Amino acid sequence: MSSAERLERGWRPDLRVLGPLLALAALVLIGALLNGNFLSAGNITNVLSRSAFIGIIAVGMTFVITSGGLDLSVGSMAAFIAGLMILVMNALLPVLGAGWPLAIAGMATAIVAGTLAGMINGFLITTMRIEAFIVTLGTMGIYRSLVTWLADGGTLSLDFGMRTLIRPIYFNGILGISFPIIVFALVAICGEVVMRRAAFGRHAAAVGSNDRVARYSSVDVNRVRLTTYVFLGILVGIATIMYVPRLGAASSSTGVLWELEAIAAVIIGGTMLKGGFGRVWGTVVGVLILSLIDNILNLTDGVSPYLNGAIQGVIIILAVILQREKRAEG
Amino acid sequence: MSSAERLERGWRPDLRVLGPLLALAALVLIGALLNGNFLSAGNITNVLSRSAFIGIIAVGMTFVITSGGLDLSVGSMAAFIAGLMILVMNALLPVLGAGWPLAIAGMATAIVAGTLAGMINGFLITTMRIEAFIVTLGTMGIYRSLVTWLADGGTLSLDFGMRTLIRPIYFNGILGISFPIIVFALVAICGEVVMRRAAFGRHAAAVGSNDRVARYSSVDVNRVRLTTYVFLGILVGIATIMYVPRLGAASSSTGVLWELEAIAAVIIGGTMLKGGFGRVWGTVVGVLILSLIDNILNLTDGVSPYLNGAIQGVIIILAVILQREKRAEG
Amino acid sequence: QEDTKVIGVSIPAATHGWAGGMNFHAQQAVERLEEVYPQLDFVLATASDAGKQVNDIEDMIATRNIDALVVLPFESEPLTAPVQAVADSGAWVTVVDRGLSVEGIEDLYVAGDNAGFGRVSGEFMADALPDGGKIVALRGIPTTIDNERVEGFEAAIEGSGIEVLGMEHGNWNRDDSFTVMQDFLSKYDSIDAVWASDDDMAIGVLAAIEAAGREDIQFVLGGAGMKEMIARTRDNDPMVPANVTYPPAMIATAIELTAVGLTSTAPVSGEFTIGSVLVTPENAAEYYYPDSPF
Amino acid sequence: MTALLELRAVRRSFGQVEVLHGIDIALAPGEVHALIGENGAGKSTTMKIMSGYLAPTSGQVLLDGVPVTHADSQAAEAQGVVLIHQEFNLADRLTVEQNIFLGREKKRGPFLDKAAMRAEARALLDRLDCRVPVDARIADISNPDKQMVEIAKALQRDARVLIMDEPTAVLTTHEVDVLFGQIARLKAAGVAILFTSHKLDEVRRICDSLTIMRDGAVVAQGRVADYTEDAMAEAMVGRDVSSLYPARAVPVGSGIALRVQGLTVPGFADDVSFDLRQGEILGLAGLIGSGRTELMEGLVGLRAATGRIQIAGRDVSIRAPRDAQALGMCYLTEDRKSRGLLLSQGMRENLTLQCLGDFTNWLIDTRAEEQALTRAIAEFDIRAPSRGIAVGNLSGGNQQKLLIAKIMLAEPDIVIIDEPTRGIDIGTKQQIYEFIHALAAAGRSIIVISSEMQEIIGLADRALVMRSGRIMGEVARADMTEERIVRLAMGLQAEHAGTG
Ligand SMILES: Nc1ncnc2c1ncn2[C@@H]1O[C@H](COP(=O)(O)OP(=O)(O)OP(=O)(O)O)[C@@H](O)[C@H]1O
Ligand SMILES: Nc1ncnc2c1ncn2[C@@H]1O[C@H](COP(=O)(O)OP(=O)(O)OP(=O)(O)O)[C@@H](O)[C@H]1O
Ligand SMILES: [Mg+2]
Ligand SMILES: [Mg+2]
Repeated sequence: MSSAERLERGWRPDLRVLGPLLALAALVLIGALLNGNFLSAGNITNVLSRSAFIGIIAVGMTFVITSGGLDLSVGSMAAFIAGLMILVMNALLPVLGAGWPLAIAGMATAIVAGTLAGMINGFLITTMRIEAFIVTLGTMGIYRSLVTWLADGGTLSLDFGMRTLIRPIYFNGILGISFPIIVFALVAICGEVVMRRAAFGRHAAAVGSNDRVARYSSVDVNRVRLTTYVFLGILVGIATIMYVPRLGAASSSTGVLWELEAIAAVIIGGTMLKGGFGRVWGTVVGVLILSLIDNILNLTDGVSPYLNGAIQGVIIILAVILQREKRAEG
Repeated sequence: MSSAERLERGWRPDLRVLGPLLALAALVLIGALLNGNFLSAGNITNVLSRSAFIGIIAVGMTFVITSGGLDLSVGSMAAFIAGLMILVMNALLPVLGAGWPLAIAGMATAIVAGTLAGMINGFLITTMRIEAFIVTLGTMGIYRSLVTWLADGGTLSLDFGMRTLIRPIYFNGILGISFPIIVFALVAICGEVVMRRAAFGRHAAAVGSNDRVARYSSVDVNRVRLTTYVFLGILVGIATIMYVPRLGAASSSTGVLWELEAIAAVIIGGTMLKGGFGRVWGTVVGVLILSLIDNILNLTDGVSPYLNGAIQGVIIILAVILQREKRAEG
Repeated sequence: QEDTKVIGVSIPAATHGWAGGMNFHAQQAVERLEEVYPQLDFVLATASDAGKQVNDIEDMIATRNIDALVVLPFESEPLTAPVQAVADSGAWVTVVDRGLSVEGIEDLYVAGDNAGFGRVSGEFMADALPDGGKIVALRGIPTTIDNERVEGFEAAIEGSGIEVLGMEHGNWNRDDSFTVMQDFLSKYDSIDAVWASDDDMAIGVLAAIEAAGREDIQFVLGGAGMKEMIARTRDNDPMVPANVTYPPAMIATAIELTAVGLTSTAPVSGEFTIGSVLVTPENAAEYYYPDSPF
Repeated sequence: MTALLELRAVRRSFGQVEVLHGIDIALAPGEVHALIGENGAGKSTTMKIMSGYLAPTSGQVLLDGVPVTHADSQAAEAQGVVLIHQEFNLADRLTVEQNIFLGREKKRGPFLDKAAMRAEARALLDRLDCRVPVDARIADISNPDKQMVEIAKALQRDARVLIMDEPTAVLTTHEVDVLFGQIARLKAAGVAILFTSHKLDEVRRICDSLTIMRDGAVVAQGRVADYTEDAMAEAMVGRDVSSLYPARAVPVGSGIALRVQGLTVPGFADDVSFDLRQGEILGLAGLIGSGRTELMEGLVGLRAATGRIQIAGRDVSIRAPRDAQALGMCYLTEDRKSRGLLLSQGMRENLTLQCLGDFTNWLIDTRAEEQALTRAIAEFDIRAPSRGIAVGNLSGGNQQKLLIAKIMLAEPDIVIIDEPTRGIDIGTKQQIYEFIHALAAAGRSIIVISSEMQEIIGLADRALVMRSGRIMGEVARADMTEERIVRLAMGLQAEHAGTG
């Protein structure tokens, strides 16, 4: 029996693929049983729209983790970019007036700032060869500080007229589907396509699996790594563009712990923390699982709110039990 | 030429060894230049004593990371154990009276709780084969919730008489060296010896380097992994024993972000995040670097306190620049 | 039954002492009122940041059909629009402690007075150090609340000859303020008094002073009326000569008034400002609540 | 005839140690050039310099007579110089197809043309008669298949100069034949080929010219036709190695050291029974993929297995390798790189990992470890440029020697050696065979798994032949012939389990 034959030994449902889906289905079922309004269009729109921030970021994080990296700075980066976007828009208000040109200037600010922030992380990690954990822990502190400083310890708020103007970016949509959901879906689809169908996705996986092999195979390892961080930075910028219209403000508590949520979503989705394999659709499922947990906890009484965190923790662990790796053999 | 002759090697200063030491020396120099009281016995005692909590935990974290694991739950675990210790001591007060037997009961509680908490993490990670990041993210939420719940959202405070009795555990010492410093030093020395000279340290590095090779070499991989988590749990217990006497209280804000600080200290010290190599003395240097940054920022004026985090971030990155890996070749 | 009404309560999570006390009072009030008013249902949600709080409010509207919302905004600005949406949907809105950035949204406003809190603290400080003196101050978590308090305090001590040597963030946290105070003690050889601005921070500060054995510091002024600290004032502890109230129980008042407003025709709308009061050994007994966890 | 690729006076140092002392080699188009030499002689280093993976410390690399400095392997590859590594150079978590096209993916517009790549990968592998699925992850395929994927990857690169570092070490006879067919084809197309192997018969078979290295220097160069295998071996090693296999000095003992009954490793081996006597060398033959490795891994507790095992007459239960080791039974893996050695750690740490307990008395006795290392270096002739070197930087053969030393440190009574001489030079092979005989003479029992029939025949007192997870038959020393074993292995001749 050749090993080739051996590999074709019957198809078994692969828990690593089905796991996250099963967990998601279970949560939807629980939600529907607990509250009749859970499956209402309104609630579903709410849950999906607010998943968009973490979701968009988590898609970028999937690439970073797949290529063997990590980014702890995304939450602070989002807060900083939101603050910057608000400052720029308020500053330009007298010049451009409260209209779409100003909104577009704000968006451009967010994208440019995200790109630069990603480049800084990527540059320090690749060219300067510093451990990603340390670089992004450092920039996490730096952005968090900067936004606190920009806001003078308080809250940076967008001019009220402008806020009314850009509110639709979060709350309206096309054909009843809100913009954040549309953007999240587009980002996820592009991410999935890039991961599976573009050379970049393969290169990211190769770099994460074994960077030496990738280097020997004419893959520009540093460029791939740098690109994943820049890509993530841009997505943080896009997430911020969705975020600012929602709350119209940024402060030092904006985006706290988003990094952990994004990383958790990526891993719940089946991407390997040590790199080499990534799954964008899994990440989307992971994000939905995390959002649903929060939503369901709000649907029910009876549990002390102090214990929410504990329930969340238990569900996260249970969701991943379903998809753990096979016991190592041989 | 016989192979034995070929085998001597020349000594070159190794930046990966010197790096953290240089960073520490630079910080001490800066501190001394900025403030005359920096090198006073009082200040040094303060800095070292309060480094002890993170330090003791970080020594355990060094083993976890060396063997390829991670533990995000240590901060919450410390808060939970502190809460439990206080509850148990308050409950036993009527029985045992405010004396050393009660203090010892409290300490035993902390050690037992730490051991169990470590075992739970380790069990889920090894036997249940769930990604360490997810398990400890889950238990992080669980312990944080539990302590909030135990404290009813507020603060758990030790009985006042008892507090006075155990205060010396943090504030007194032997020959002018306070107990936390002594315990930290002992833990660090034991840790260093175990890492370098005991079979366990070797096994941990082997497991982190390549667990398959370790398994083929008759190493009980799961037991080694589990032991690192249990060891860390016990050290969290010990850190808590030092912590509770200081202010006699625990609340939901106890130990927040200790996990990040501990992991950062480990990596600043030169241990590899992906496992396979660990250095306990480096971790100690890392902890001192982190504490000194805080101390120096408090001792100097002129910088907006909002920017403390940014300066911290910059220094952490700089400290690690000194010890980055040589560019890989061949 | 049909006329069951639902009251949603959205508050920040218990991440520091005062918020913990506020959480406690909210839960107590909900439990008590559920007994008293069988026709009322309560939904309590705690949020760790403004975004999460908006999520909670959205969920309350979408799935729990709330008739009234009692909200203690995490931050004013980001919560304004979502709360306005609740008000526009016809539900009753009670805002607690932190005002929204647009006036007239809420039906009932139970307000704390952060600027007043700072002012009362500053005035006490100026009285206690009539010849001026050197003090250090600890601030809370960087937020608008903290800014208002500090501004009020600085305005009140202006011209009193009091010099603020240093100000750092103790984040309303005992451990952080302990560390900061230790370093202040190393840095300054002589300090006359400390404005800790919060009782959790005051406890950390007192521990640091006690450990350093420093005799130069005459007193520490905390705030918010934690029961242990009130007790020390009552018992004439010279280090804790006074306190400034900022009662976490205001949330209970707000919930109760909302319940009354929803179940009766009694007029409860309007604005109730719960001013900050100076607590001294003379009146301390009135502010001592032995059952509160805070 | 101008050389296609040429090295002139190339030297290379790692740190303080020079490992190449002035190498001159010229590769001609349409010719297969052999590079042979002892383990650690510098063959792999030379090849890496030719293909841009390493830069020479001094000396020149000439392509078409023009000096070049390849910035890196990509630059060399762009010039048509391709290296097949001695150690696998594949990304474990990627699939076969992804690895073959890594860095040169085919695209249709912005997207990958997966269909075309799969088809071409299939075609390349078919050309190599390798049936591994193109969607299999590298981590899940066998070593020989990995080697074929490496070769396919190189073929895909359209080389003018193809450099192959021990490509046949893990291949079976059949696969070697396929590979040689491809080499002949490339040669006819005018490709210059450099080939290394420790199997000198292969050198005789396909090479035209040869270079022999010893200790980082060229000691002989010429036409292969002018050398017999023995002459090559002698030039490499510096002494006569014509009698490779020692004669049996001590007769096999009578006691049964190990009795295996009905051992089943699900998916790999089925109902296997055999006895191993004290002081016996038992050969385990079979084609690659016949399940020998998995059977033995099941025996020592590395895989789930069922069956009855007796050691020294007592029933034992073995659930993990440490149980086996405690009973005096050790298994030496065939896969030194991912199962045998910690490549980033030193020789000392690797040597003592298996039986660290013996060096520990509260603390590890580093002095005793150093002594053990000194002994191992002497006993197994491990050649390392420095004592503190990371094991990953040792030459392939020296890694294998260290691995053997590591297992032997446990002083097992029963030792199972899987492919003991893979990548080992002929001089050291002789030493290892003598060592195995010495073990047997000392009353220890040995199972040798080998894909080299000659090794089984030369070494074993008795051989079992496996096919598709079953023992097909047993061959006694007296009537052991290559044909007999091959027929059993291929299932052409059924035979009842003999004396066992
Ligand atoms: N990166 C490196 N650092 C230090 N020494 C090295 C490195 N690479 C190779 N060496 C040393 O160079 C010498 C030659 O090694 P090389 O791999 O070229 O031998 P080889 O002839 O291919 O042997 P084998 O037949 O065992 O494969 C060895 O002593 C080896 O340890
Ligand atoms: N499907 C597979 N998944 C994982 N590893 C495999 C697979 N097939 C083979 N291997 C590995 O490849 C190596 C080759 O072993 P194989 O099963 O082909 O049989 P064998 O009879 O031991 O042959 P040989 O020892 O000559 O290589 C072993 O290390 C085995 O573990
Ligand atoms: Mg070689
Ligand atoms: Mg095998």
